[in-house]
Amino acid sequence: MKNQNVLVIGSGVAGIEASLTLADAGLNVHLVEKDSLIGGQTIKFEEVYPNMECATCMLAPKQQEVLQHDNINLYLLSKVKKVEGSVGKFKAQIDKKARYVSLVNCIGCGACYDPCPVSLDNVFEEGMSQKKAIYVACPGALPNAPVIDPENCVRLNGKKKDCNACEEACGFDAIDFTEKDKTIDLDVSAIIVATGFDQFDVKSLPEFGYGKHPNIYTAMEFERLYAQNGPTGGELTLREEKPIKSVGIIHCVGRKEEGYCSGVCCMYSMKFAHFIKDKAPKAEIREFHTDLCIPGKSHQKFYEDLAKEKVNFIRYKEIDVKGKNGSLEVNYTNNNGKKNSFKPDMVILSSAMISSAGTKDLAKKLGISQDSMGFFTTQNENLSPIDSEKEGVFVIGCAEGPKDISDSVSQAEAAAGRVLSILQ
Amino acid sequence: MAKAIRIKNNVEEGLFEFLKSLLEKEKIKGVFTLKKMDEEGAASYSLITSVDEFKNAVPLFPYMPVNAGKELSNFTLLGKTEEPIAAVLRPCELRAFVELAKRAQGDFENILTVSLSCGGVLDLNTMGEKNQEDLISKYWDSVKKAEVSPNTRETCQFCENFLPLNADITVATVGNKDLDKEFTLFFNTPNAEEFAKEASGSSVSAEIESNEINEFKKKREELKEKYFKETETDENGLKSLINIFAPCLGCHGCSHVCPICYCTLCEFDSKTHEYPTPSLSSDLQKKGGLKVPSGNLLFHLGRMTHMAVSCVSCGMCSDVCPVNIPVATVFSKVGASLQKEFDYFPGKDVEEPAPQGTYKEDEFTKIGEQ
Amino acid sequence: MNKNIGVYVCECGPNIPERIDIDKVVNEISSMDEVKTVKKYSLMCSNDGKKFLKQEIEKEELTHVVVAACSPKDHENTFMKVCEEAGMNPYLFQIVNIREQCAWMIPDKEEATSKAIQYIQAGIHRVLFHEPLEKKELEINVDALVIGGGISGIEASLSLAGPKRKVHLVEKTDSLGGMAGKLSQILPHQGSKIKSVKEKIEQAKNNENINISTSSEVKEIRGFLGNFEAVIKSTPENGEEKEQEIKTGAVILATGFDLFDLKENPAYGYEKNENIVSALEFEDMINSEKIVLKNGKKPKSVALIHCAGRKEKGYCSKVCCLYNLKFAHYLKDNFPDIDVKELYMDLCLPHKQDQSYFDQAKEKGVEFIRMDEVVKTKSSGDQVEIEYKDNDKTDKLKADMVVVAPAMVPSKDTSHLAELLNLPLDKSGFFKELHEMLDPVATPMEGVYITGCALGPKNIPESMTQSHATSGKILSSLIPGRKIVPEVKVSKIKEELCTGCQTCLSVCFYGAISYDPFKGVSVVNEAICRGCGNCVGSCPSGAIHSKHFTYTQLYQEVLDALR
Amino acid sequence: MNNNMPNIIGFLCNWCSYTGADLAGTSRMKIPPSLKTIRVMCSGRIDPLFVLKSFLKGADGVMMMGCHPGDCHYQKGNYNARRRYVMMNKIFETLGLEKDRIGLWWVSASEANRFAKVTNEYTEKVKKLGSNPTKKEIFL
Amino acid sequence: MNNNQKETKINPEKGKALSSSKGIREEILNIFKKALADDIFDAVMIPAKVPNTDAYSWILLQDESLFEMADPLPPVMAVQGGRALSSFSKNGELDLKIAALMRPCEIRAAVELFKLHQINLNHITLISIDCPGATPLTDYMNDPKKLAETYKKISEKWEVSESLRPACQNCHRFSLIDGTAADLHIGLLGKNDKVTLIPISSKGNEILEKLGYEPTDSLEEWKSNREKLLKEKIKNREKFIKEWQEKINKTDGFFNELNKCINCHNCMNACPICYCQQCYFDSQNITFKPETYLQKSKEKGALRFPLNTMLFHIGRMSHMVLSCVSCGACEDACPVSIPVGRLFSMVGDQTQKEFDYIPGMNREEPLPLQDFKEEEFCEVETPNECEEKVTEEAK
Repeated sequence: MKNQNVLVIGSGVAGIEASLTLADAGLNVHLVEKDSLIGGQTIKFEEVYPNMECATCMLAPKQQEVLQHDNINLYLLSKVKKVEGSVGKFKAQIDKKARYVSLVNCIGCGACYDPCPVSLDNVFEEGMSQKKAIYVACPGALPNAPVIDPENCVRLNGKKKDCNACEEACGFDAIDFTEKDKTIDLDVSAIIVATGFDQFDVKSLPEFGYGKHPNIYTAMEFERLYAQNGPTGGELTLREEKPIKSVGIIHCVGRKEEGYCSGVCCMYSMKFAHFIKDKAPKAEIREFHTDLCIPGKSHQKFYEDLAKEKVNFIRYKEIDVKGKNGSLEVNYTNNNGKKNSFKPDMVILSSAMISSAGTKDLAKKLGISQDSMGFFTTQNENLSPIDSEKEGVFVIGCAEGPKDISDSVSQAEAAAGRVLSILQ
Repeated sequence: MAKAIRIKNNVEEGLFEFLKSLLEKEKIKGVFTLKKMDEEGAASYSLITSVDEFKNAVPLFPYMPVNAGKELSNFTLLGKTEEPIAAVLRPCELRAFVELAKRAQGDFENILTVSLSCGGVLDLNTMGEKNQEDLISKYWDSVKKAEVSPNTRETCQFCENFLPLNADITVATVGNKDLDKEFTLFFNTPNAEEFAKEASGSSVSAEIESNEINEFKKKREELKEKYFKETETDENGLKSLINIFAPCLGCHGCSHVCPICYCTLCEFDSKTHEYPTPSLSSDLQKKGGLKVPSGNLLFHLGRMTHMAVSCVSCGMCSDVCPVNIPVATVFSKVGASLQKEFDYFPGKDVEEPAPQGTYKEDEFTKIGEQ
Repeated sequence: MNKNIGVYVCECGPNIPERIDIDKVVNEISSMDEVKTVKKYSLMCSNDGKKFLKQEIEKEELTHVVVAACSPKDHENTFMKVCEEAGMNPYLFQIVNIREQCAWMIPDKEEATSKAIQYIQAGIHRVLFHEPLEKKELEINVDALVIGGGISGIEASLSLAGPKRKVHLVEKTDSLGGMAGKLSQILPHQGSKIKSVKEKIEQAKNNENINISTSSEVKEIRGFLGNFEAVIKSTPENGEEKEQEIKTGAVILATGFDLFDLKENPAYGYEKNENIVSALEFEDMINSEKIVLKNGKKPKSVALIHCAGRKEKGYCSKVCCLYNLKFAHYLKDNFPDIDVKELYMDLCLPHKQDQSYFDQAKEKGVEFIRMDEVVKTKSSGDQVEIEYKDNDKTDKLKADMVVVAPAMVPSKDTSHLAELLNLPLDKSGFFKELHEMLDPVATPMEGVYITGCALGPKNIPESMTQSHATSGKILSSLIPGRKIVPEVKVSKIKEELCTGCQTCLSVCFYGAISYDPFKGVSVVNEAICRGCGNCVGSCPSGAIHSKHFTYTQLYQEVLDALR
Repeated sequence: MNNNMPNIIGFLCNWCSYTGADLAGTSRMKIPPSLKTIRVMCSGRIDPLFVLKSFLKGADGVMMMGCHPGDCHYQKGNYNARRRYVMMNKIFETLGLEKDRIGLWWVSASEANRFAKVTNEYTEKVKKLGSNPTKKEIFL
Repeated sequence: MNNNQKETKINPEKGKALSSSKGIREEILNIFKKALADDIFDAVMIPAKVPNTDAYSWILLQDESLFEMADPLPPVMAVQGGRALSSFSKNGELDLKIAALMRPCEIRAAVELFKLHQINLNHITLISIDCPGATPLTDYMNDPKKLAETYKKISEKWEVSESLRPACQNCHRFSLIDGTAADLHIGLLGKNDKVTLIPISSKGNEILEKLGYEPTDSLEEWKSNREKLLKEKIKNREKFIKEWQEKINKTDGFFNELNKCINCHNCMNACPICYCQQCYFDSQNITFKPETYLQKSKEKGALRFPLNTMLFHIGRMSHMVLSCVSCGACEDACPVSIPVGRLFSMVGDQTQKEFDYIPGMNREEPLPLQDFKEEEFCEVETPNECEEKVTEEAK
């Protein structure tokens, strides 16, 4: 009997799908997630194109399944420490940070937040809202239990050793300051890497003026801005509050620099337009794009419908954004060389997807390489883009390269398929 | 354009002879039509297969003892008839049969449908009564003059769909002054045209639509407004509705004769909706009193949700109501507004799915988002 | 049987008592004659809580249990398990949500309390009408039927076939390989180290667990996950026609795509001038290494036209840009002096390496021209003149040879198969996936999966991925020796009430209901039904009820809500 | 329970609306006690007769809630639900019954605040309508 | 006529006569008002006129103010009382004490339904009333005002008028005749403007007691008036039976009467005894392939639609005629004025005699078809044995 254990790294939509497919097959899945919740980037989206479905609605049932599945061992706040061996007999070591909150006892009533004296920017919300040192990333986060941030908890970082505000507030003695970080050893026969992506740092391109003006948003900021469970409860309230009369959405931010097209920005930019049309029907929306990369079979229709709704699509050669004394200005050259400018109330920068921060480190541990763009290298010996250079190690979702949810899920199921077919 | 044949004969006899010859020459094996039952003049639908029995056939007898659509459905419930027959139906009966066929309750195959531009039918309770003869002759006069006969059913008086939609053969009656001398048969379908040669008449070029017809239609539309107004409910619709249905005995005759109510057992006759005795004390406490048997409105409104959208306004329900409730008018009215809402015309096309069984993704998009 | 109902009110620590007067609740409820015992407990979902409940059921000989606690989403299953362990049928249990939808919603304690009481009474009256439901287990067949012998079909077959699992691979032409088989060099920018399609075909042929029938088509399919039956009709070139009936557990549709007929739009001038060739024809030229004009001369200039059919069909086929680049590379590598121009609308290069491949082409001197559409293509001398438009100014260019890249369109037999399996098609006529985002290879028909271009335009790696995805789906749901347990809370039809009007068939998205012409009634296949109850809402005769959500059960809740 | 608080029945689909309602609770939003929720698997399960009977039994308001179009967990159920609602609504309108006693709302699993918003707004609306006459009506 | 069922024939001696200055109707209502006030009953089932309409309906009445609309003797019998009673009392235990004021035929129907477990009489007090009959439903609906007037006269003069329903014209059980299974009877045939409460069962006595009435008044006058009326009615009935037997004995006589039937089943649905949710003889149950129908048609030359109407009527008859209480509800509900009530009543009369059974007379008496006597119908077996039996009994 071959070893029936599989290691899945990353619990985004790809990791979840892979884990469930394998677990349903009766395999023992070890799902490692660096964060305190599962769902990855997808759960940050209010709606996903092209059908404008509610992402949490789509994903919540699957997340629940993961939490309740007998064959899935979930390691939150965890990272892969080292990996040895080869297909069929990998030895993996996992570093698991303490949560200081017992998932068994906690029932997610949230009584512990208010008493906590510390208040911080909520990273999950792109810093657009505050959180406590004990917190859940957002309402509806799963597992529905808070986590204590040891750097900032005054009890744990020693600034106020006797603080036990949360402990007192908790009716289920779920708080455990004594919990220690752990290391876990696993024997697995295959490894699936689903570590997702990061967002291109628009600050590195001053010409887009991000940071200089409050009403210039990154795509991810905007996703949260319009999320029902986000910092504004889904209301389009700008950092510098003003009614939204016009919006400029700029595609391909970072395409040149990164040297590839991310393949999804066009669609999600149009999704933004679609959303703004709902919330501020009168707003003038201009989409500044280079090539429209909308390959899905239903995507072009999405574009045409928007165009009908008077969203203005402009093909630009050069573009920059100036944010000076309260007003925004987009200057651009269109593709037949004409210069032009536009003064919107809000600018959204649709920036490229880049390889996630941990890729380099993880690649080393797994003994596989990164390609020129920083994603994991996959080889195509048998025309399969999910096989890494190392047999038994598969790379799926945006860890392999930019792609949308659909392709990520396909790859997740594919990886499961490869593993199962090897083990069958 | 449909093939038209003018026959020099009284319309009743003419049609009779035509059908008889089809039967004699065995072009068809049977005729489904009205047949005199006794001397008093009671008639009933019959499937007539022998030429001899056919002598009592009265195809254009202006009564609708049952909705022929419902009966054709009973005839073809288990599948199509192998031998071809002809069936004489009024437009609303034809529409009813379409609705039923749509719901796998009947089969058009091998049925030659003969319908007419319809002047309506007389109230059922006058059938077999002394003044019947007189009523009938009055009736035919008004048909010739394209006038709305006051003795016809209320639904007939305001029916503006009196031209059959998909009949193989149409008999033109309304507005033909010489109806007792000559009349025109329209052969609308390829299937029908092969029977055309059996009609002893001269081929003419004619259209069933005419000014008389349009005038007739207008008159009826006016009456429709009038009758719909009569069942108008005031601000508190509930009270008026209760008053309209107050005399209801709960005999459910309306649903039994309704061609669209095809259920084996009406949900509202089933145990599910019987009154649960334990609720009695709490209901009495709330209201101080309770009509028994209760569930009157539930039945009528519930039945509406099931069939009103497909209501063909044949008027059977009103005719069988022992307590003169204008059932048909109320249901037609609701039906009309539902049919408008769903852009659905009952009885138009067997292929068109019934509104309950389908949807469009891009309809009613405002609903639910408020 | 007399009904012993036990009601247990969970305090959920401080959460519920904060807002609800538990003791009042307990008193009110215990005054109901229906219930045998009412107790409160600090935290039912805790291990002690579960133990407590189990003991209670045994001690009080309970036949029905109501737990007033949190949302069913949280612990319905938890407590159903407990009931089962205690020897009760788990479906004689009802959870009442007095936390999320009561305590946590209503600040006023009095209001919250009385609402909680109403909810619990409703729960009690509901559970009285619960029926014990039994899980069914079905034997399964684990084999797979793959329709379409293209690269997707082959890959799926290879990854599925195993000692315990047969694969039936059905191809309508007389040879495997499909479109990919016709291509010169499969993945342009990954150089030459590619296992060729031929190799995969060989693997498939040599795999004794894959039985291949070429020149064959599927004539009939019926059944459901784990239990399909199909009739395969073979009509070999020289050989007599034969039909075989096979049993299989799953079906994969890998029927690929056809190419947009360039004649549909005369602007491309296809077949008007013999030096205008389709991309596929150009692949042949490459394969035969003869890039020549009809007059036998070598072209000095070649124009590559992208996006032929994009406007017409209403979608971008995703791969054309790339293989046009492939052509450009090939030409520049082998005949550096040929002048190569590419006419495109948008460059669709969604994969990480695509862009660099494009940049390299540029370096090699390929000229790229943006356009909105091709207006006209006509011969001028022995050259071809292309007239094109770019935001409303038109322009012309001439070339010896023109290669037009047609869009991908659904393959001919798509609609036929869709009918056979009653699967939905999308607006473009490709198969429609169950869920575009979360279930990209599944269909409403559980056990029927789709891969590759049958779903829409794709490049080969993506098709391969999907093939593996389909096998993933199958390998995880059909496991040798295991049985499948279909949903229990499904719809049921009372035959004596069914009129056979088949309204329910038209509203069932999963094709779980079929019509039995012999009995003249509709029949629910419980193995397929997902228990949404849509058919129930549609039945005028009240002949259908959905188990565990029956009319009476829900109506009890209505009555109590109005009490 | 105080008398000016109307009695509203909500039929919530299991996957979106009921979850959304739960989330509203978890987020401690204020929801009027007027609403009694009843869980069904899909808005498509909501038989018009439930709505009708609730109305005739004296419910001051009936809320049908389901996933937004396109989000249905069972793919298309909510489209049928929508038609059934339109049907009821039209019948009520034509007969001059108070059609505002019945309503349909799409509420997704994440739309806790939408759930709060619509339930509160609807409660207010129903308060204005006053008590449902069927409550006191004898001849039903 | 009333020579059978001796044991059910009861003959009360005394009652309580109440003079009614405000009119008989008022007086009757007062009795119930009092009974409600004294919590003798929790609710009363009584006919009522729906406000702002001419329609009559049954209401269960608890709130005294509703007595305004109540009318103990409405001009029509809208829904048969037995049916109304069963509608709320058959699904579960009653937790209320209920009095039901009904016409004698309705009482009898209720008792039959009780035997068929369609009514639970535990908490129900049956109160019958001298019945002047009712006017035909359709006539009334066509001209309510006029018919109401006519009926007022009829009910005052107790005349057997042509404008009454046929069933009522020849009804010979309009009062306490052959006994009744009611608990209490309200006699109106006594001295004018007198309402006489006549206790029958122990329950009846109890109620009278609780009301504080002593049954001391003689019933002689009431009885003699009743006998007068009875004679007249019986004459009508015998005439009617004879005439209809002749009609039916003609070939196709029965069929001719029914050939207008349109299968609406109103008769069945109005009939108190037909309690089935779905009638077995509903034509839907017996469907054949079209060929079969064509075949049938060819045999006779024509086949009538709707199908199976005869089967339906005869079948229905076989099911309920032994319990037919001749209330005429079926005929009232028939849209094509088939004398279905008279037909069934006539047949009922004959068959019930056969079984020596009078429906609704005695709660304890089993339904004929649920029980048999060894010696009965021996003549249909072997005549000789039978004779022996008879002679033995004679000895």
